[in-house]
Amino acid sequence: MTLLELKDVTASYGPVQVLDGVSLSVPEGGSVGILGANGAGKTTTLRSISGTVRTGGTIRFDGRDIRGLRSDQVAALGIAHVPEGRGTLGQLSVRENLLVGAYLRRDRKAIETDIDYCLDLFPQLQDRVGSRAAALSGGEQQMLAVGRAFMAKPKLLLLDEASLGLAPGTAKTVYQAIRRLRLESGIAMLVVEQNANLAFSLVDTATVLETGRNVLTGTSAKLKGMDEIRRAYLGG
Amino acid sequence: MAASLSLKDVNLHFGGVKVLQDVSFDVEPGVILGLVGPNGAGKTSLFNCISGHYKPSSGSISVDGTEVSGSAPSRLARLGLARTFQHPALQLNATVLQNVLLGAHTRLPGGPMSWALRLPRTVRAEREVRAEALELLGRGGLGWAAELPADELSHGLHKGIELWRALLSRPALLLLDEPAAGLSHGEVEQLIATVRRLRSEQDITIIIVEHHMGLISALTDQVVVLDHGRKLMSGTAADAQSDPRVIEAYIGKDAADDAA
Amino acid sequence: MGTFIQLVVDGLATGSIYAALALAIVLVNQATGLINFAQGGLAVLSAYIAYVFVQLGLPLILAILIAVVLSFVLGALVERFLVRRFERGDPDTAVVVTIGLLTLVTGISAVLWGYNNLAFPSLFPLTSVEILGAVVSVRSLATAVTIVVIMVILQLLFLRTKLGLALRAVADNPASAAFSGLPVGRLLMVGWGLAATLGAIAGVLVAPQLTLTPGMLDTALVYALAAVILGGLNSPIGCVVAAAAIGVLENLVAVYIPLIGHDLKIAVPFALIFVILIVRPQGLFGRKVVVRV
Amino acid sequence: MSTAAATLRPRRVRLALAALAAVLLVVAPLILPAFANQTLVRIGVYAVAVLGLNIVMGYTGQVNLGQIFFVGLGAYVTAYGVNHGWNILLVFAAACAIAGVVGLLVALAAARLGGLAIAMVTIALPIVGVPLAKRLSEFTGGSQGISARFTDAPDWSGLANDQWQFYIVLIVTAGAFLLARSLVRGKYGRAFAAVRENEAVAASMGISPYRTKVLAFTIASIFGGASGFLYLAAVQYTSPETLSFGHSISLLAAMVIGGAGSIAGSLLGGAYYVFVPQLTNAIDPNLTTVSQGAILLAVLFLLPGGLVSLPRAVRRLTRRAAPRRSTAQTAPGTSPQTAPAHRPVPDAAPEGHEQTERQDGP
Amino acid sequence: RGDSGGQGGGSASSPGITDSAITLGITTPLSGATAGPGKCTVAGVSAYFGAVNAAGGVKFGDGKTRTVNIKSYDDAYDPQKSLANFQQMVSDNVFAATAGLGTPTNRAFRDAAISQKVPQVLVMTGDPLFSDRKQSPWQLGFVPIYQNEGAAFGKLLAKSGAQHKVAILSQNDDYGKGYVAGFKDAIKGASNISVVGEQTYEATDTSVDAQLTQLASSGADVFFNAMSITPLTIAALQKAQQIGWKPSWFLPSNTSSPTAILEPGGGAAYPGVYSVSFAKAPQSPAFAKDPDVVKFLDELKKYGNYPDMPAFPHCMWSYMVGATLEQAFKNMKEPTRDSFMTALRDIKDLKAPLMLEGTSVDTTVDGQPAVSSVVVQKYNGKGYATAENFG
Ligand SMILES: Nc1ncnc2c1ncn2[C@@H]1O[C@H](COP(=O)(O)OP(=O)(O)OP(=O)(O)O)[C@@H](O)[C@H]1O
Ligand SMILES: Nc1ncnc2c1ncn2[C@@H]1O[C@H](COP(=O)(O)OP(=O)(O)OP(=O)(O)O)[C@@H](O)[C@H]1O
Ligand SMILES: [Mg+2]
Ligand SMILES: [Mg+2]
Repeated sequence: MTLLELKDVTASYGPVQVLDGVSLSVPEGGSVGILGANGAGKTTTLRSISGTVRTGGTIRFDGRDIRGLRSDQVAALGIAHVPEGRGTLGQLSVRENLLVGAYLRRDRKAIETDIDYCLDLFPQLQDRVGSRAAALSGGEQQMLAVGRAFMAKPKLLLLDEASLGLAPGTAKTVYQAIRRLRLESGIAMLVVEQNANLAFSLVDTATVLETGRNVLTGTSAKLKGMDEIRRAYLGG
Repeated sequence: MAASLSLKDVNLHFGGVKVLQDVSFDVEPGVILGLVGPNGAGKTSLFNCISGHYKPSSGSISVDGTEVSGSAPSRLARLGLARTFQHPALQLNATVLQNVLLGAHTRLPGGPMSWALRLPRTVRAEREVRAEALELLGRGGLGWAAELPADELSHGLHKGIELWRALLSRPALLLLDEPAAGLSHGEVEQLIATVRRLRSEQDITIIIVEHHMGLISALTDQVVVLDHGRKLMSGTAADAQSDPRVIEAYIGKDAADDAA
Repeated sequence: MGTFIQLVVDGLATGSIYAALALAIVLVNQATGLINFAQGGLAVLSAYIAYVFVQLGLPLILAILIAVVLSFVLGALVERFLVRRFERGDPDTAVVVTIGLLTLVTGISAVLWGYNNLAFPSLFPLTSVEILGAVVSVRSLATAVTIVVIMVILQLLFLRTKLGLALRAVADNPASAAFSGLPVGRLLMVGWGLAATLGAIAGVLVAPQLTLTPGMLDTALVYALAAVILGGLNSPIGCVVAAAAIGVLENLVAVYIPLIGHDLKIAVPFALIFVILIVRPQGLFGRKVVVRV
Repeated sequence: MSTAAATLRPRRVRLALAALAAVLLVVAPLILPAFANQTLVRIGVYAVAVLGLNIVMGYTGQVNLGQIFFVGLGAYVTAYGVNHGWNILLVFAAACAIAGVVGLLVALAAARLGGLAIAMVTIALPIVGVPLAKRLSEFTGGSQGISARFTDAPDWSGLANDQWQFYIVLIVTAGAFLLARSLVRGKYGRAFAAVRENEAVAASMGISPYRTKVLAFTIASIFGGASGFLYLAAVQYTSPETLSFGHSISLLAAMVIGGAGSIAGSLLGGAYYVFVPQLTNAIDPNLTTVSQGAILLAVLFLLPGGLVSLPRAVRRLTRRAAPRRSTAQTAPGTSPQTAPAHRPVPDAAPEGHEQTERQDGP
Repeated sequence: RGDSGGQGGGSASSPGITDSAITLGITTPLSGATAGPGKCTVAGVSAYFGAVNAAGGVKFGDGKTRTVNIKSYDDAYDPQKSLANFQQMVSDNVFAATAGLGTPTNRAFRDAAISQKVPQVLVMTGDPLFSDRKQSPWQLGFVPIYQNEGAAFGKLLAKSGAQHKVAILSQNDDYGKGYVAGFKDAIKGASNISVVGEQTYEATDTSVDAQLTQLASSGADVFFNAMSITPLTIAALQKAQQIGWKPSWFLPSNTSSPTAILEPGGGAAYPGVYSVSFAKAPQSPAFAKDPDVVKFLDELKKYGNYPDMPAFPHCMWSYMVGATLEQAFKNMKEPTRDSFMTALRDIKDLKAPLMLEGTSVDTTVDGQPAVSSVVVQKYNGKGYATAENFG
C-alpha cells in the first residue's frame, strides 16, 4: 500500500516556480531516494510535503490529502523532517532538543529510553547533553538533527542530506541505524542524499530530478547499472 | 605570494571542554594540506584559531613567520588569509554578486570620505573588482545567478559562492571548510578541477577540511589527522587512509571499502 | 542611618514597579524573541478593563481576574492578527510594529477613558509597617512579594515545564520547531497571551500608586527595558534584581552625591549598566547566546 | 534596438529624470504656498536625521534609540553659535563636528557592546540628555529653551523667509543624501551590510566590525548634527523637549516605515514623520494618537518593507501571472565551458527554458 | 521679509475674520503626558464661545455680529509641532492663536507670530516673556506668572510672624523654578522663615519618595511643593503621611483639585493645605450651587464636549480666556489684528465668570499677564476657603 504519494506536484517560492510536476510514491515501510544536481528541486520536494512551500498538485499521505497543511500538522500525522542545513534549536541544550523532538509523544518513560538510544547511537553527543546545540561542531549538529527526528517515532522520515558533514565512519553508522529502524519498526522514508553509495545502501527505488521534474525512476539496482548515473553520482 | 603557516602547541579550551590540545604542524608555501578527523575533532575550531575567530588558550600560530595568534580576524584577512565556512554564511537578501564583492574589501582603496565623494580611483577600483567578480562567477558557472538574491539559490550552490567570495580577495592562504559537503559526485569532480586550476594559476597555500576522502586523495599534498583535539598523525593522503588508527577513529571499516 | 534605610526601602518599592513590567518583557522575549514596546500600553489597557468592572460594581479581585483573563485573549489576538505577519521578517520592523501597537493602544485608552487621572483602588491597604526603622507601605510590600512570586513561577515555567520548553523552542527556530510538531502559531499566541496576563497583573499592581492614565507606564517602560538588558533578557530573576538595584541606586546617588542630584540620577544606572555590559554582555544573570561560525 | 542603445537608455532616462527633479526642486518654492514650503523644509530636517539613523541601523544593524540626541545637540550648538555671532558656515561645521565627535566618543564605547546592549546605551542619550540640557542652562537656556534666528531671507535675495529656508535646507539635504548614496553603494555599503548580517563573516573579509560600527555611528551622529542645524534653521528655537526620548522612537518608526536600508526610504521616512501629524490633526486633533498608531500599523501591514517597497509590491502583484521555471541551466551569462549542473540523464533533456525576467537593480 | 503669502495686519480686514465670523486657533497638547490639561484648554474656550454663538454671536466694536469658530491642533507638547501647527493656522486663515498650553511650545512660534504679525494671546504659560510688551508685541499671557503664585504664598507665610522652616520640592523646569523664585523673593526679608531643604524632580519621574524621605529628615514644618504632575502630587501626599511627616503644605493652582488630588491623597491629614487660585473650583461643595459654576459645567458638557467634572483648572481658565476675548472683540473697532491687539490690551477690572472674589482680568500692566492677582486658599477637608492668614 502506498503511504505517500506525490502526483504532478508543483511548488513555487513567491513568483518563482521551481517544481514543475514531480511525482513519486513511497510504499508503506518503503524507502525511496531522490537524486539530482544542485538546484534540481530535491529539497523543495521534501518541503512541499512538510508544508513549507506553496504547492500545487496532489500530495496524499496515509490516504489523506495533506497538501496545504502547516508543517506542524504534517508532523502530527507522523512525518518527521530532517531539514537541510542547521535543523537544531541553537540555544537549547542537546537534551532539550531531543525532548522537543518528542513533543507529540506522551509516553514519558519511553522518551527517556529513546534519548538514551540516541546518545548511544551518537556517542559524541553523550558528554555534551547539557551543551547548547549552537556550540556543537557541524557534524554533531547534524547528528542531533537526525536524533530529533528519531525521537518523534514517525511513520515517515524525510531525510535531506542527513549525512552532510558527517565523518565517513559516522555516516555509515547513522545509515545503519536508519536501516535498522526501518527493519524494526517499519518506518518508511524518503531520502535525499548526494552520497549515492550511501543512498543506494538504503533505498529500494530512486527518482532523479532535473529542473523541477522527474526524469527517471527505477529500482536501485537498475539505476546503479546506468552509465549516466554512475558518472554523475557514483564515480568511476 | 603563497604564505607559510606554522602552528606550535596550540591549545583551545571552552570552560572544561578541551577542544584542541598541543596541535603543531607546518604548512609550506604553495602546499595543499588536508585536515581530516572525526566529527567534533576540532577541525573547524582550528580554522577558527588560525583565522582569528577563536583565541587559542595557549600556543603560537604564525603566518609567514609573523605571530598572529590572538589577532583580530579582520587583521588576518588583511594579511592575506581567506576562508569559507562549514555552514555557508552568506547575506541571503543581497545578490550573489554583492556577496562575492564582499571578498574584495581589503583590495579596495580609500576611506569613507573618498567613497562618499566618489573619487575617481574608488570608482575605477569598484569597476575593476566588479568585472573580476563577474568573471569568477562566470567561470564557476554561476554567471546567470549574479543578480539573483542569494536565498533563491539552492544550498549546494551557496558553498560555491563562498569559494568565489574568498578567492576575490586574492588570498595567500586559503582555508576551505568542507567545500564538497552537499555536492554530488560529479560536482565534486568539478570542484577538484577548480582547485587544481587555482593552484596552477595562482601562488596560494590551501588548507582543506573535508570528509570526502576522494577529494582529499585527489588534491592534497599532505594530510593532518585530528582526533579529540589532538594531532593523530600527518603524512600523505595514502598514508592516512591506510593508517589503522585513522581507520579506527575516523573512516570506519566498511566506509574505507566504499571510498576506495 | 534611618534615612539611608528608608531610601533603600523606597528604592525597592520603585524598583518593583519597573520589575513588574520587566517580567512581562522577558516573557515575550523568551516566547517570541521580540522586544515588545507595547507591553506597557497593553498593561495600562488591562488596568482600565479592570477599572471598568470595578465601576460596574464588581469586587476588585473579581474585576482583576476578569481583566487578567481578557488580557490573555487580547494578547493572543494581537499576536494572531497583527504580529504574526511580521514574525518571520526583519526584526526591526517587528519592533516598530510594537511601537505602533503602543501608540494605538495608548490612543484607544485615551479615547475610551480620557487623559484624566483615574483613581484605581488598591488590593492592599494603604497602611504601613516599620522595618528596621524604615516605613514600608503594605502596598509596596505586597507588590514586591507578588513580583517575587511571579518571578519564581516564570523561572519554573521556562526551565521545568513542557510548555516552557516549547515556547523557547519556537522562539529559537520556528521552522525547525514545527518539524517536530510544535504548533508554532498557537504557541506564539500563548506566549503573547501570557505576557499580556503578566502585564495586566503589573498594571493593576502599580495603577493605585501611579493613578490610571493612558501614559501611566511610559517612563517605567524605559526603566524596565534597562532592567531587562541589565539583568539578562532570558532571566526573570535577573531582571527583578536589576530593577531593584536600579531603584535603590538611583535614590542613594541622588541623595548622597549632590552634584548628581535628582535631575541627573537617571544617568547613574545607565552608566552602571554600561560598565556591567562591557564585562558581561549577556547581562548579570543572562545566558550568553551561543553563535558559532 | 541595438544592445548599446538598450544599455544607454535607462541611464540617459535616469539622468534626465534627475535633472528634472533638480529643476523642480529649485523652482518649487517660488510657486508653492508658504505652508507647503515650510512643510518641505521640515521634511528635509527629519529626512537627514532619518538618513543618519538608517546608516547605523538600517544598513549596519545597530539599534540606535538615541538619534534625536544628536539632532538636539546640533540644534543647541547652532543656537549657541548663531547667538554668539559665528559665521554661518562655521556654525554648520560646528554642529556637524561636535555631534560627530560626541557620537564618536559614545560609539567608541558603545560599539564594544553587541546587539541590544548598544540599544541601552543609546536609550540613555536622550534620557540623560534632557536633564543635562536643563542643567547646562548657560549654554542651553535651560528649560525655557533658546531662540536663534539666522534664516530670515536677506533683502538682496528678494525671497521670502520660507523660500530662503527652503534653499538652505535643500542644499544641506541634497548634499547629505548624495554623499550617503555614494557611500552605501560601494565598499562601505557592503561592509555595513556584512556587519549587520554576521560580524564573524565580516571580520573574515577584512572588515573590522568594531571600526565599522564606530564609523556608522559617527556618520549617523554627524547627520544628526546636520539635521539639528536644519532644525534650528526651520524652527529657530530649541528646548529640552526637542531631544525627548519619544521623538527618538518616532524617528525609528519613520526609518522603518520609509524603508530600512534604503536611501530613498529615508526621504520617505522624513516625509512620514512630518506629514502624519498634519494628517492626523486634520482627521481629528482629539484622536491623533489612535490615528497615528493605526496609520503606522496599516502601512507596515500592507508594506512590511516600508513605503519604498511600494513599487516592488505593485510589480510583484502584476507579475504573479507569469511563473518562471528554474533558472539553473540555460539562463543568460552562463559560460559555455562549465555547465552549472550536471545533466546525468540523456533521455530527458529539458526543453523550453525561459529566461529569467528579473531585472538588475531598481 | 515675512513668509511668502503671509499678510501682516493691514488696514483692510485681516485673515480669519469675515463679516459674520472669526476663526481662532489653539495649538495645545491633545495627546501625550500633558493632554489632560491640554484638552481642558480647548474645552473651556469651546464651551464659552459655543454658548455665545448659540445666543447669536458677539457684537464686535465695528458693529458687526460674528460667530466665533475654534480650530484646535494637537502639538503633543513638541515645540516643532506647535510651530508647524502655527504655520498651518496661517495657511488655514486663522485670525489669532490663543489659549495654547506650554512654555516651549508657545515659545517655538513666538518669533514667527511676531514676524507674521499674528496675535498669540492669552496663552497658558506662566512664562513672563509673553507679557513683556516690548519683546512680545503680539503676545499676552493669561495665567499669573509662576512667580506671582509662589510669591503670594511667601507673603502669607512671612506675614505670619511665627518661626517656620520650609522644605522645597520643585519641578525641574521653568515652572518649578518660577514658583521657587517668586516664593524666595517674597520671604527674602523675613527673618522668621528659613529654607532648610530644597530638592527637584523630573516631570517624567514615577516616584518622588526619595526626595520626600530626604526632605522629611530636614525637620521642616512647611512644605512648598511646586509640582504640576497629578499622580506624583497624590503619591507625595500619601508618602509624607506614611513616613510620619506632616507639615503645612503648599500646592500650585493646577494641582490642588480637592476631588482629584487632595481626597485621594488624604490632604485632610495635614495641618493645612494651601493653594492659590483665581478660579472657582467646580468640584468644591462651596461652589456647587454657584450660578457661574452651574452654567459653566452645563456649557462645558454641551459645547466643550467634556462631560466629566474637570480635573484640571485649565478648563476654567480657558473659559475665562473666552470671556476676555469676547471683551476684546466688543471693543475692537476694525476687523484687523492691530485693532484686536489694541482692544485686548485695554481691559481692566473685568470680572470674568468663575473668577474668585479679589481677582480680575487686567491687561493694561506691562510685564503682567491678563490675570496677575491670586488669592491664597486653604483646604477645609472638602473645598477651599480664602485664607487671610497662615495657620
Ligand atoms: N527561497 C527561494 N526563493 C527562490 N528560489 C529558490 C528558493 N529556494 C530555492 N530556490 C530555487 O529552487 C530550485 C530548487 O532548489 P532546491 O533547494 O530544492 O534544490 P536542491 O535540489 O535541494 O539543491 P541542493 O543539492 O543544492 O540542495 C533552485 O533553482 C533554487 O534556486
Ligand atoms: N564556541 C564553542 N563553545 C563550546 N564548545 C565549542 C565551541 N566551539 C567548538 N566547540 C566544541 O569543540 C569541539 C570541536 O568542534 P569543531 O567544530 O572544531 O569540530 P570539527 O572537527 O569541525 O567537527 P565537524 O567535522 O563535525 O565539523 C566540539 O565538540 C564542539 O562542541
Ligand atoms: Mg537541497
Ligand atoms: Mg567542522
